[in-house]
Amino acid sequence: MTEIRIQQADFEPGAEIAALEDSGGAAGAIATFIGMVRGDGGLISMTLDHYAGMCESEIAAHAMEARKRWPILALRIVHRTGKLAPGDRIVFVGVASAHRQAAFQAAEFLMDYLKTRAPFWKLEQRAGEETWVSARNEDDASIRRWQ
Amino acid sequence: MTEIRIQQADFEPGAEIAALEDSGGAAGAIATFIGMVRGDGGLISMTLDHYAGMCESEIAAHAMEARKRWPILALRIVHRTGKLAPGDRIVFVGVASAHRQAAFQAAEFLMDYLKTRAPFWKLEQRAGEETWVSARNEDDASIRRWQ
Amino acid sequence: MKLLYFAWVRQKIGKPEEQLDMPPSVTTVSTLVDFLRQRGRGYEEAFRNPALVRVAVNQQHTDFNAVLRPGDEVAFFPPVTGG
Amino acid sequence: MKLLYFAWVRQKIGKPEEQLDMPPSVTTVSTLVDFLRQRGRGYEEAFRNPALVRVAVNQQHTDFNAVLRPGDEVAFFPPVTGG
Repeated sequence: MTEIRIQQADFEPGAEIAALEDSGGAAGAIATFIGMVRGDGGLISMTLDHYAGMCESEIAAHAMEARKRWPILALRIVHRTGKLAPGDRIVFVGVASAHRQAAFQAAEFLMDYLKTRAPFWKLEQRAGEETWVSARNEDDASIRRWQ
Repeated sequence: MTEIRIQQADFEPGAEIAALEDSGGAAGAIATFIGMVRGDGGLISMTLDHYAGMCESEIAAHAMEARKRWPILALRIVHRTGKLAPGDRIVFVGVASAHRQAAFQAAEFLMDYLKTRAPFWKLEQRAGEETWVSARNEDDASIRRWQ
Repeated sequence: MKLLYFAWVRQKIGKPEEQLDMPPSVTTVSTLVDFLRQRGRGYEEAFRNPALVRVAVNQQHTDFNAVLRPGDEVAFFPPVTGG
Repeated sequence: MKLLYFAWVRQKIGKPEEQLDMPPSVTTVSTLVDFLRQRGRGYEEAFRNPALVRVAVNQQHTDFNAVLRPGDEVAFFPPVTGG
């Protein structure tokens, strides 16, 4: 089971994990990741723009790539968009597998993709200014290690 | 904040994550792992024996080692003992950090330790027989990579 | 042709999307950009340095040489930053 | 001296722990094992192949050469398997 949701609403980590746990009984391992807005450098809020449709299908393609690389029993990705404040949740990635290495590696692979290559754009609001975050170096080491 | 609990009772992943999220606002990343009993090979139940006192202090020492290696904001380890059935939760590890790499790596480091070196012993019950699980090769590659 | 704009491209052009009938001169992304730049100051600003703008046609990343057909969905945006 | 037994060591000896007064011959883990093996069949079985048994003194992993003092907590168990 693969579930991918892009939504403005918050999500409940416990409910996402419960859905992964219900994935059949063969799971021995669930690795999850929750990303939150950091209040660094006077950040007041962050607004996430995304390309609806393309965003879901690109994330789905990477979820399929993860399933090719590791034996995954269930996989859930929830990504929020819109205006978020420091401390707000941004993203949930959860992977259920028989063994811990596969679960951890697939979750890291998906997070590295989501944080560097997924079609989102970030507008940061600080006192008196708004800045669109620049793309990182596209050769970001965190994503390159999977290639 | 470091919390380590060895207990017979089940735990609630959502509550453990909520405690990690409350860790101050600097956290941008929470990596968690939940281990569950797999019903492989006709397993009916698994009983976990542990050395109370020594077990907690050894796990605490490894939690401190993780804090030395990575910038950790909060860390929670819950490990169950006693008789567990397939599908039951065994262990929760959760790490909050500013960045995802530190959170993932510390969680993996702690899980590799818990699964190979922590002072637990496993008795597996199958139809008509009980078997104490043998120690793995002490040079297990998953733990060796951190040395 | 359906056009979509994201992030600062959207802010400069002042709208998230629009439906436009193209003149015969528009056959590629590059000629579409030339056409858009003549539509007003916001477009001119958005495409002043085309090297800063990425394009997707029918939700596939491509480049300014891509050939366009009637009914295509063309999106312009800065390099993606991830979530 | 407080003795603790875990896993199959506990099962063979038939109890999880006990408090014993040691004869003067017991000065190390090794001489403690010799003493215990004479206490009955379960002990004899538990320590038949001492290479299979690990020991901790006062909750610190050590080996059979470790010197013992009155009041020490000595635990015998198989190699740990992790959780």
